[in-house]
Amino acid sequence: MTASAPQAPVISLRGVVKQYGAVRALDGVELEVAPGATALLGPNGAGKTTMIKLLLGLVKPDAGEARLLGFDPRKPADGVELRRKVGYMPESDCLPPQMNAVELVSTLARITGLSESDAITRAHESLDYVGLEEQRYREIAQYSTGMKQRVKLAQALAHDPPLLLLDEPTNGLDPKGRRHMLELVADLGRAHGKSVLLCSHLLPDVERTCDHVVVLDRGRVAASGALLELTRSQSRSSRVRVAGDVEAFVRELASHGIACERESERVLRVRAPGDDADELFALAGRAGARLEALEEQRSSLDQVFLDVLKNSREARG
Amino acid sequence: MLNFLRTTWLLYRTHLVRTLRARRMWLVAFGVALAPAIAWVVAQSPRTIRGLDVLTALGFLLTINVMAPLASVIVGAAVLGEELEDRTITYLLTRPISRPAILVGRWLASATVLVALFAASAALLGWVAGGFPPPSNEKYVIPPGLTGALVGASALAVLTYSALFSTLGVFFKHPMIVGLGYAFTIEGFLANLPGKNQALTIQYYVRCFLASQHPQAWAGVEDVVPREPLDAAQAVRWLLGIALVALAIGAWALRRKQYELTA
Amino acid sequence: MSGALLSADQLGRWYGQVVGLSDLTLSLERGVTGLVGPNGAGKSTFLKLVAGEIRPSRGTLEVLGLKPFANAELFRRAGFCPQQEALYEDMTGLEVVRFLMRLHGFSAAEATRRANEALDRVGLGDARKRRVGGYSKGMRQRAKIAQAIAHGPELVVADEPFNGLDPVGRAEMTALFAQAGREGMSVLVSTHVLHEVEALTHEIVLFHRGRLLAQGPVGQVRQLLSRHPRRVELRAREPRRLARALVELDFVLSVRVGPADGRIDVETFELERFFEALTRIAAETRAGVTSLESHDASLEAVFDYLVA
Amino acid sequence: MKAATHTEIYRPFRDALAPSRWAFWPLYRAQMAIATKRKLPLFILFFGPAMTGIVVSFLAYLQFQIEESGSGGPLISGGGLVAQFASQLLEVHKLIIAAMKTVRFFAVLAMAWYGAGLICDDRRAGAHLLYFSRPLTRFDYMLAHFATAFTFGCCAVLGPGLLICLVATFNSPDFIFLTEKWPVIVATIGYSLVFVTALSALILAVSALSKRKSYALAAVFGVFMSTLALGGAMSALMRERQWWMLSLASHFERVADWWLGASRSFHRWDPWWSVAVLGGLTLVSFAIVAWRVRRMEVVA
Repeated sequence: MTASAPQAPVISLRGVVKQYGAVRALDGVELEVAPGATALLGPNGAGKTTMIKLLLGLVKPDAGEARLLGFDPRKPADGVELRRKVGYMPESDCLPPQMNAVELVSTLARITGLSESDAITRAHESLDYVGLEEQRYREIAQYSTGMKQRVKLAQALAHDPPLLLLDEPTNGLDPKGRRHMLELVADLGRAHGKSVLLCSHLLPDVERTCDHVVVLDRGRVAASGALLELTRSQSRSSRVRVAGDVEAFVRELASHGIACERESERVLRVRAPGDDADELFALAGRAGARLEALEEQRSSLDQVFLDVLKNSREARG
Repeated sequence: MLNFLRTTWLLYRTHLVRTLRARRMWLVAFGVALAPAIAWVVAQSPRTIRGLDVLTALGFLLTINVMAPLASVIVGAAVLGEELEDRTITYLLTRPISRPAILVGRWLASATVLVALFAASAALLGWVAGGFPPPSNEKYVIPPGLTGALVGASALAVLTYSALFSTLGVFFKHPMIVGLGYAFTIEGFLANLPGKNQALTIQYYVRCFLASQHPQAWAGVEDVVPREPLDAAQAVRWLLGIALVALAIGAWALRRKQYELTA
Repeated sequence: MSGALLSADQLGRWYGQVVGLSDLTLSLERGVTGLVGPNGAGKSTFLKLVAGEIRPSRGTLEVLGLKPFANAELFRRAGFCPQQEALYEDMTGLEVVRFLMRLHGFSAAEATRRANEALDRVGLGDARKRRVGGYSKGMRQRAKIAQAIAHGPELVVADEPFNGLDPVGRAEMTALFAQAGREGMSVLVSTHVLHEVEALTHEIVLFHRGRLLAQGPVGQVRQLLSRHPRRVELRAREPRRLARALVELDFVLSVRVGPADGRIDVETFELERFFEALTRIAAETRAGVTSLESHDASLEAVFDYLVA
Repeated sequence: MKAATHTEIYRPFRDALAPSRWAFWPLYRAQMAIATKRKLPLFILFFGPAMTGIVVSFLAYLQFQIEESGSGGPLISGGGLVAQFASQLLEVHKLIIAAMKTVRFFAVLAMAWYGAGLICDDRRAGAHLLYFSRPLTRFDYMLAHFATAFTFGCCAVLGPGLLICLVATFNSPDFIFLTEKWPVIVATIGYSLVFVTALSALILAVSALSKRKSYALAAVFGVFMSTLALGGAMSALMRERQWWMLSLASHFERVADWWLGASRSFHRWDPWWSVAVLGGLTLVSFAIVAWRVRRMEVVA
């Protein structure tokens, strides 16, 4: 499968509205998703699932235009065609309990258009890739949450789609499982040129895998852009954890006119001169203290997410 | 003991409200209203039809023979079965209440609704049947206590059936399927066999209760009057006995039962 | 009531051949404790045993000095928030909690008051009159937590209460449990997402393959793992120059310079002496150090060491 | 620390995806695989039809044995032959009708058991999310489930019917059963297919409407038993056989007797009434299934 044309948006939505009775799930969404790994964030009920269903052509928008890999999900013919090029990993439980993993993945692959033999080989390859070893022959009813998540990813990969829609892939996974899943997602995005739209509540996961971020709130795009830009903090300062003679170090900083705020007993927030911390090390040495941790003050995605939500709620009163 | 009564009352009240709100209740209500409705339709037809036949045919063939077990399975299996399948039983099992009360309280609520519905349906049927023109031949006049007997039989039937199917919920993962199997294949098969194995079915005792009071009235409808019918009092004792025993077994088992609700 | 919160002695529980808990000996003090461990390590089984929903197959368990299984006294003093999402779909949030409070023996008015108070506390105030069937996953979790704390228990057992919550919800629930801990309520929380536990408590219990692997404050558990060297990650504009100086230090085991982003990974057994030396070397070499981080203290690292 | 590297070689899929015209087929195969995994219900539910098929085939075989030994004379010309065995052929025809009647009850049981859970279990498990995010149209989805129910129906009805016809054909001298009575064979096959189609549609509609397989089963039982009781009570009351038209089972019986050419039949009303009722019911059922599947596709 050739990667989609470079830089043409994988997904574009213009003025998309979707109403369920009184609730406006999507309220005029303007969005362009470039190839690569993009995260779709938003509090519960922000419209993420509705948007995904809309992109898959399962739900018709009330207004506005939607394009996915150049297909218009509204047209039935396009709808069927685009679902061949998309791998969807649902957030909720969706695995038929009596089937085993190989049966499920190969059946879904065959439905997508693979021949019998291709479907079986692809099923086993995908299951190898997600690391589901010999349990793949047991009934899904006996699977743990971690194994279920892996089967869900495998079925999305079996037909090697250029675009992956992953809804909360790491939900319910233990740290090992989560790291493995995130590495797979990052590996797919970067090494295999797949475009990934990842919905997640676990922002550290997003930070590890995605380069672009879109924040959705109450059916509208509250913020979107490259991850690094969003998390670049306004003031360039460093957070330092100090050991040894902390007071002497603070006095030393003051004497050199370096502003410093005390976050806690041993953690300071300092505006370092120049763009590296050698000076701080020198001052600490002279004051008989030592630095145990130093990080550029970058607001974590959590912080960004909470701030974006706050302003978008204030903006809309 | 006080805790048992208090919990039973609480669960009774809550489950009563929930049962009335449940969608399946409308299905059961429709099924139960069928007999009186049909009787009313028949009343409109010009043909001369005896009220007695309307009461006995619809009363037995439709309400007692089919609707009673069917409604009891649908409502009875949901007493515990649904809570287990939805895995909300956890909230009750970790409360300082007497566990048998869970079964008894919820069954009482379902039984109340069922008995009310079936008694009303039987009474309504009796009233509509009474409205038919008096028959020429003295033999076909509706004996005064017949409607009462039908009301009693319907109530007893659903009471016993629902007790049995609720208890099935404690032991089986799919009480509805086991209940259907019993009600329609085993009972349907055994109840029509001659000899003693009729006594294994609830239908037998209900028929005894029904036919023992006015046997001649039921002559019109075949296989209502069993070969060696017990008298009404014995039948009632049997039916209530079966219900109590079933509930006791279920309640006792619930006390020590662990439900391994795998995540 | 003083004494240990709970104590287990060779506790075992299995479902047919599947082992939930194989052989657990543990005792916990009062306070907020985080229960961590990989999928299938036996956390849920252990919590169900503590909550008295199932019986041990082997060994003994005492919670608040009581035998937990089907023990009305324990249910009065403990609240349980199960892992599964099930709730009474057709009842409203208020109705569910009030009904469960009535089962605790509270009068109608008292039950309503407690239900409202608990629902407000978990942030379901405005959704109390809506049917639970219409609740989102996050709202369901809050409702489950509400029914576990509404009767003011001494101990709250929560099986992955943060699963499905968005960051806002997660932060609020963590604050709620921490506040409950400060009010003297003991909390036993199991979760997969480790950075949640770190925000909530330092006291952790680590399960693996149905057994207790480690217990105690995260930092101290890390100390015990002497066999694993401490790892420090540095970033500098001229990593090679800095690395050459660091390699000289005799307590430095290994130095690895990253291919592109100027990253240096150092392994050492004596972290304190390393930081002291680093402060001196950084000042002398002026290699443009921009970040310094020691991963090991995090729970995730400890988790990996133990579970690896 | 155990080194965990991810060098899984993810091999992209080289050849192109075939345009999936028969998307329903893999789903059908999967449903059948699930259904036939547990052997016990399979045995219990199909023991009845199998026994019916075998016993009646044996009876048909016996029919031709008795006469043959009796006559002893040389074979008379073709026409005479037929006359001589006319009574046997008629007897076998009656046997087939009896077999079809008994098998109907077992068919309802088997199809209800395997069919009732098809759509509602998919919705409960959320599996429809997976299917509808594939290039699978709603029609394919419905066709796959219909085919599953239809297959079990055929095994229960068509299986025994064909077996009897086969045994009768081979045991009748010079296959006169085939040459003379082929309309009966065609009728049996035709009737079986129509009967199974109507029943599959009804069961799928019930499955689409109910929340759980157990409720769907109760509903199927409910429909058959209550209409049967209704028809019985009304016909007894009004003392007219016409009222049996209220019973769904009677319509199936009427169509069977008429289609298979039974000499006398319990019900007297014009069979086309039954065909209309069953046809209507089948169409309504398909409409219900289509509507519910449409809603299922949208709602998570």
